[in-house]
Amino acid sequence: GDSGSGDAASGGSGGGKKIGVTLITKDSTNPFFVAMQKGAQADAGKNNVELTIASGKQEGDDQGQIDAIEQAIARGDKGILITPMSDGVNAAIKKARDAGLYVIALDTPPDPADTVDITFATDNREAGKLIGQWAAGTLKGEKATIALLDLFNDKIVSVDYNRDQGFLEGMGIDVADGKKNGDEAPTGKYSGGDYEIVCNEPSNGAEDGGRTAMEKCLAKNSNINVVYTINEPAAVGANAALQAEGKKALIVSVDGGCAGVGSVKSGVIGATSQQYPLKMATLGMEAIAKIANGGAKPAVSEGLDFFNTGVALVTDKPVDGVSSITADEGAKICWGN
Amino acid sequence: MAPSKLPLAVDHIPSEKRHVYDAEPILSGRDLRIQWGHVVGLDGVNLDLYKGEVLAVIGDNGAGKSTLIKCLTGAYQPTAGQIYLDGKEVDFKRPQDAREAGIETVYQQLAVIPALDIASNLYLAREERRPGPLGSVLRMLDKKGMAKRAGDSVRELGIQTIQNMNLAVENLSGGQRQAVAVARAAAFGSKVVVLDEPTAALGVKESGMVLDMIKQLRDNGLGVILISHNMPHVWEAADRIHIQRLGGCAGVITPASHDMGEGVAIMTGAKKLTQDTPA
Amino acid sequence: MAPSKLPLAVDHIPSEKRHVYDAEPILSGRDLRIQWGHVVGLDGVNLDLYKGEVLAVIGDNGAGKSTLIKCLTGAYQPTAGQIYLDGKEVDFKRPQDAREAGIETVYQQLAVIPALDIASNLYLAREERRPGPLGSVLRMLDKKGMAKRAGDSVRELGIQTIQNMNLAVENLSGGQRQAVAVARAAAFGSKVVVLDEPTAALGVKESGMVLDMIKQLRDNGLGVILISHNMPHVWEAADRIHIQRLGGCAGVITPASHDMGEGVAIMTGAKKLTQDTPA
Amino acid sequence: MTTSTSDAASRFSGRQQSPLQRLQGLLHSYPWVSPLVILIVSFIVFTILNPRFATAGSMGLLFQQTAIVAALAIGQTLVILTAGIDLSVGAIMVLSMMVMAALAKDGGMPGPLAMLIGLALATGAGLLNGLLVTRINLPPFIVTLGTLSIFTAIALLYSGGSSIQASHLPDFLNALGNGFSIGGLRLTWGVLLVIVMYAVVGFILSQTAWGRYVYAVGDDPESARLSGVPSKRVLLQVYTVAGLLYGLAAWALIGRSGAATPNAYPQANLDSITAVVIGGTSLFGGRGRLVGTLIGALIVQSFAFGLSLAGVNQQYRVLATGILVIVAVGIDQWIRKVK
Amino acid sequence: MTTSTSDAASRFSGRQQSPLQRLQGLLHSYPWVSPLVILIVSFIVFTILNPRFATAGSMGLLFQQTAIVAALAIGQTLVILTAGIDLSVGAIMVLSMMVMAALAKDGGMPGPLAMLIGLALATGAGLLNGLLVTRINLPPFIVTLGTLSIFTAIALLYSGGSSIQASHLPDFLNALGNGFSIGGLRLTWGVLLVIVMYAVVGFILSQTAWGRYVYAVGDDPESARLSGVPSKRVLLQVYTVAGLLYGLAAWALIGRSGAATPNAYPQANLDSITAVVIGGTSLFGGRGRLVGTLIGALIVQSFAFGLSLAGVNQQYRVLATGILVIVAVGIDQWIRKVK
Ligand SMILES: Nc1ncnc2c1ncn2[C@@H]1O[C@H](COP(=O)(O)OP(=O)(O)OP(=O)(O)O)[C@@H](O)[C@H]1O
Ligand SMILES: Nc1ncnc2c1ncn2[C@@H]1O[C@H](COP(=O)(O)OP(=O)(O)OP(=O)(O)O)[C@@H](O)[C@H]1O
Ligand SMILES: [Mg+2]
Ligand SMILES: [Mg+2]
Repeated sequence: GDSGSGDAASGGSGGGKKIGVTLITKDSTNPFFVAMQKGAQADAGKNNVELTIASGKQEGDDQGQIDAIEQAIARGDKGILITPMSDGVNAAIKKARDAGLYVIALDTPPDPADTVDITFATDNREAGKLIGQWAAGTLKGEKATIALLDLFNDKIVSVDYNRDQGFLEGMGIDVADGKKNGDEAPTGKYSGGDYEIVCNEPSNGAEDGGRTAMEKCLAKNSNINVVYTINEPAAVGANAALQAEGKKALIVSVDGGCAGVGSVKSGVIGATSQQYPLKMATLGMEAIAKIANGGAKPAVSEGLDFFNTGVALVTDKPVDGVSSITADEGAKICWGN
Repeated sequence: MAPSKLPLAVDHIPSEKRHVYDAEPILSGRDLRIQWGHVVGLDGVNLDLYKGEVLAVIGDNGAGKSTLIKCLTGAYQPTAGQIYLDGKEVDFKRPQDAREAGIETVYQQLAVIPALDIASNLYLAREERRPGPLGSVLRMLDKKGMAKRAGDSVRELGIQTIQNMNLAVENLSGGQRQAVAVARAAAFGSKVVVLDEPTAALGVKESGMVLDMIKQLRDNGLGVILISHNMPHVWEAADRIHIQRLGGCAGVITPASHDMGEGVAIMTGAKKLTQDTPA
Repeated sequence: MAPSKLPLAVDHIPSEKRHVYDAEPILSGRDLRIQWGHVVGLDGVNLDLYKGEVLAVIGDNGAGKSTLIKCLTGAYQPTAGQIYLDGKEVDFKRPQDAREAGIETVYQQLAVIPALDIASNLYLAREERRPGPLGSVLRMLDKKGMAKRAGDSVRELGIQTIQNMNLAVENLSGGQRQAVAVARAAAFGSKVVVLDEPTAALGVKESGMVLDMIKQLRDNGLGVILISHNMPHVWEAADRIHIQRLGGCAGVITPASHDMGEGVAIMTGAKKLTQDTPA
Repeated sequence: MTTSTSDAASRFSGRQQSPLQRLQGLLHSYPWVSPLVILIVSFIVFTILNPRFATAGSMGLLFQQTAIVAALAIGQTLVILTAGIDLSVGAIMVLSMMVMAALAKDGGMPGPLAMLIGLALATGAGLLNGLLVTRINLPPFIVTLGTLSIFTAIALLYSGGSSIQASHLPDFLNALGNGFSIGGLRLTWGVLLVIVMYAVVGFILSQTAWGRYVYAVGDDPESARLSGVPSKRVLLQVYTVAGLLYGLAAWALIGRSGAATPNAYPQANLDSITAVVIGGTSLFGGRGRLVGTLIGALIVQSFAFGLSLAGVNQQYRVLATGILVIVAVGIDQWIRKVK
Repeated sequence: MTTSTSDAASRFSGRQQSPLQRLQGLLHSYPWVSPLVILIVSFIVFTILNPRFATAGSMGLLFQQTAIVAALAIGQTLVILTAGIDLSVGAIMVLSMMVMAALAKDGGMPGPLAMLIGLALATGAGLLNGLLVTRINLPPFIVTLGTLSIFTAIALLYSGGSSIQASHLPDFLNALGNGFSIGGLRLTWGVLLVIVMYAVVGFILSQTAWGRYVYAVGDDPESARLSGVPSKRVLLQVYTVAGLLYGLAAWALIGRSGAATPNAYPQANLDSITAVVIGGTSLFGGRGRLVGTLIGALIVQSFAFGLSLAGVNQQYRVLATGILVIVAVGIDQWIRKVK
């Protein structure tokens, strides 16, 4: 389509012609996405990008993302960075690519992966596996009484089951349907010994939800010694519930936000899988800027259908056979700072 | 199934009216009772209404007049008692049932829809459709026709001051609103018309026209129940007068058998009507 | 600032009442106009009310009586015109302002709160607190005292049938509800009491008691405006009669100067009152 | 008597009307004119901010983006006119969509049949709401809050949480996403369907007896009952028709998204209610016009679209939308009151 | 006259009352008895499903989990009693919480002062709602929908999206999360605060003139105005007081979450409205009791807690909650109607 006409309106100060890029996250309240937005904003100037930030109104808001994609096309942007909500937005992404925009998925690989030009993501499954392995190693054969603090119970979203099921796989538990939380056998064997799953509770990924969820689990079984949490705010809430009962348990989580790493250091969280939203945004933006100026496209990581921005297990109590970094190291690079 | 007739309770009915009372009552209530928690609304009331008569119901405030006619017209479900229409027992679950059976009522609270205009209110639940396929297939309302006829009906009751017939009835004056409700009952009543204080908010001239309308309905062979606190109106229009007192019936009189003063005395309990009190 | 007095328009005031009209009017309206879109409510109306008199306002349905008193009491904001209380111009933005200035009104639609009980309605916005620190510090209502006095007030108007004083007023009969509104105005009016058809729903006895109450208020030196369609009541209670017609004033008469028939004739436009029409 | 009539008429109606008075009269008879003014003003402002807003292409997109919420808001308007509220709009639409798609997936069932079954299901869901409201006399808020959970759970359990892509669906189910262009203005069949829905329901509301009953039941239920309006039947029909309309929205949504997803449109409730309220319909029932709802939906979506084209970032956009909603309805109030 | 009075009295009141009639009278005077019955029944059922439900420990947790929504629901009850609705409850709470925490972070400001400023901010936010409702005559739905966006955006922009952990906060801000045990029943100061809030607001609503005004304005605004009730002032005060109450809830939430997070409690609006409605307060205003709201909040939370203890799976739990809400309110209706 026509590209020049819209730029007149955006009151272009500065030297070279700016290229328009839209970053579309799932929502604007999850700290993970807020960090991603901040990082992108900081990088926009460097790459001579005119950045517009958009998002769904909440998790599950496919329509909000579809609208944002269409608006990016209408605005005459050159590229889109998106954490796709679900495959409900695939059609809109296709429309954008047909209109000549370069589309990069961040954080969540779309299904199928070739929906977008390339994905910069962490493998959430892998992130889950790492903390699962760490938990199994730390228990040293002790019976695992597990609480699973998931994200939602009224929505099914891919982060939710990838992290939860990844964690269980890491522990060596048979997950039955790998895209379904809560369908595994309530008791059985993990790689080190017996396990019992006490609960799957939704936490909404926030402190208050995490606390309420953990309280319910403890009311069911006060011997819980392993707590999986969808993210670190939920972990903080779970810890508050444990403390109030005077209990201790291994808490594992995913995200690796700076506050989360702090919780690892203070011992609240045993281990967390660190992801790098800033890095995703930075790489994505650089790629689009490069392509817009005639450069080459980035390539996917070997063996994967996306560019892996990496996961690192952050813990101060390393376990044999699971490579990890310390909390201090994690704090330096938290979320890609 | 038909109930035994109540004694007419008065023998002051003029001979030219006697034939009215030879027929079966069109609407009867037997032993009607209603109660809300502690509060007794009706305490076993009997009533017979005949075709071609105006039966007035008078009584103190709170005597149960409105409650009585609400029970008769399906607005309330009495706790006990039977209602007979044309000699057959009926069970009105809603006002709509009574309306469909030919009983049209003006309730004391008027029951008009504030946001709708005069014509819409007058024809509510009686809408007329356009002629031709627009009406039969598309079910389009004959708005113009209804508006015209509604205007005529209201003006026939002496209401001249409505400047804009499209006004929502909430913007009408109290009397204008009452006229809409009365006009509706007059237009659609086929067997029985019940009027609960239909002239309370009306002016002198308008009240007179409503009284004329009531007589007209009676002369057309309908049964009319008229509740009113205006004794001159009652004595002018009524054939018989049912006196309601403290939730029960204190007796039935005629304008010829008792004068207004006596009627009021019975109504307020200053005097007792011992002879001829219906069972 | 005080407006010039309107000509009294009648010289039929009995001499023992003359002194009432020597004083300044307590409440005056000058050239009051109100309009809603096309619809004209008031068309430049003047009115003077004196202390110690009952000024009746009569007129056909839709003549603008209620509109007039709503403008005088802050319920409507007239489009033009002035209002004077005790000779000083006032601007009532809300009914509350008029109430605080000593004008108590019974509106035609009664303005009671359906879900509240009788006492709460009677004392609404006039609540009484408990004696002692419970009232002054904790601001606790004197519920018992108010309930007792409210019951007395309503019974004083002849209403005997209320079985449960804690009933929400939405469950009262039409007349009982009206009595609550009238009792409220009677209890709290300090300068002027305005009554818009206060006896419309009341029985014979109860109406009589309200008329007595009106005379009592007048004798206590208040100004009373009485709107009514009941001509005998008007001719019994009023000192002067303001005739409202088609949004304007058709003249002011007294019960002595004109009889009921003439009054009604002027009201309906069958006759014109040419002499003494106020400016 | 006749003299006094003509007297009254002449006395009252012989006045001149100023243009402003005429405008007021117009606003009184057509209360949706005032939101329309707001819509036009915001169009102008957004075009100044970014001229691309006024292009045919953008307008086509705006219509497509508005279509789904506008469709849901029809049913919501019906329910709100009866003084109810429907929190299950989104849940019914999603359930119906998932059933349509699952039945037709990879040729399991012909598209039209799957669509009809999904439509019937949505209608049944609406009927269930209606039965609970009318038979058990539950407040609509509670009923639809409950069925919101119920239908959401069923949709999730039924679909197993996974979405179905357009490529697995018959053309018939995807058809509403296709369309045609008139001079650059691309409209989809879905948009057209929604326009037809507005026309039909608007006609029914304003031209038939049933429409009157809807207003009467909402404005004063007790008076409507006493007037002989079959209140319960009307209420039941309103919820049922609303369900049917949500089912149609579900069909349109498959075409628009190019997929059937069980988590779609979580904010459908709030968005549809917002369109109704901004369109001037009272939440207390009995007052409002359907066309206002359409304008309301367009206003909200054009804010989102316009702010996005103006390059306002998400968080500031949330802020700006909040302010704009208040300002828009404030201006609306002001226009109505101008003397 | 006196004779007729006593006559009337004796005629009407000399009846025997059956126990059922007495029960009905009781339910009429204390309409919250019926939701209380529901609450007790659900307690019994959940205890049968899992005896751990009835332990002191579980009860303590239930109260703690209910506290925040119960606190918000007080303000929501006030607003709904005036026939309004407040969609900005959660947003005001979160904004106030973030401001309290940010001001006090790492000793930047003494805890009590930070708390008071946060409280003042919440009160001001409520005042803003009230001003928009009373001065510009906007529908409360629109006003609070707008301020929902505005406050949410400000909270996010102000906090930069990141949460502040309890360890960075002074003890005073965290204090409401601490508590005491009475024989295994652990209560926090936050729970106590909420109980006190109920007592105070309940007293004001039922025992003072202002409480009467709240009911009057909600039940029939025009009659209230004509009766001389200072309607606008009362409305303004209601929204302002509601803001203050949300501020107190913010303080309690810091203690409960062990952190101040900008995305806390996204479902605060719906949850608080649900508690109010289940508690028997009419969305049309003027009818309801505050104690009903507390019971309503407890009912909802005990469903969530009880189903979890009963081991019901996630999505089935959503389904069950929907059904339970409908059944609970259905039984409530039925209890009230029993003759
Ligand atoms: N729903 C109700 N609940 C409790 N009491 C009620 C209810 N409805 C009516 N009542 C009581 O029943 C009695 C009779 O009321 P009703 O309206 O029948 O009186 P009425 O004779 O029509 O009086 P009026 O002449 O004032 O209209 C009144 O005392 C009233 O308080
Ligand atoms: N808000 C309004 N909008 C339009 N017209 C109105 C409004 N309020 C009143 N009117 C009109 O003004 C006229 C005067 O009404 P008003 O209520 O003052 O009459 P009234 O003299 O009190 O009559 P009644 O004896 O029937 O009570 C009526 O024709 C009415 O339709
Ligand atoms: Mg009555
Ligand atoms: Mg009047």
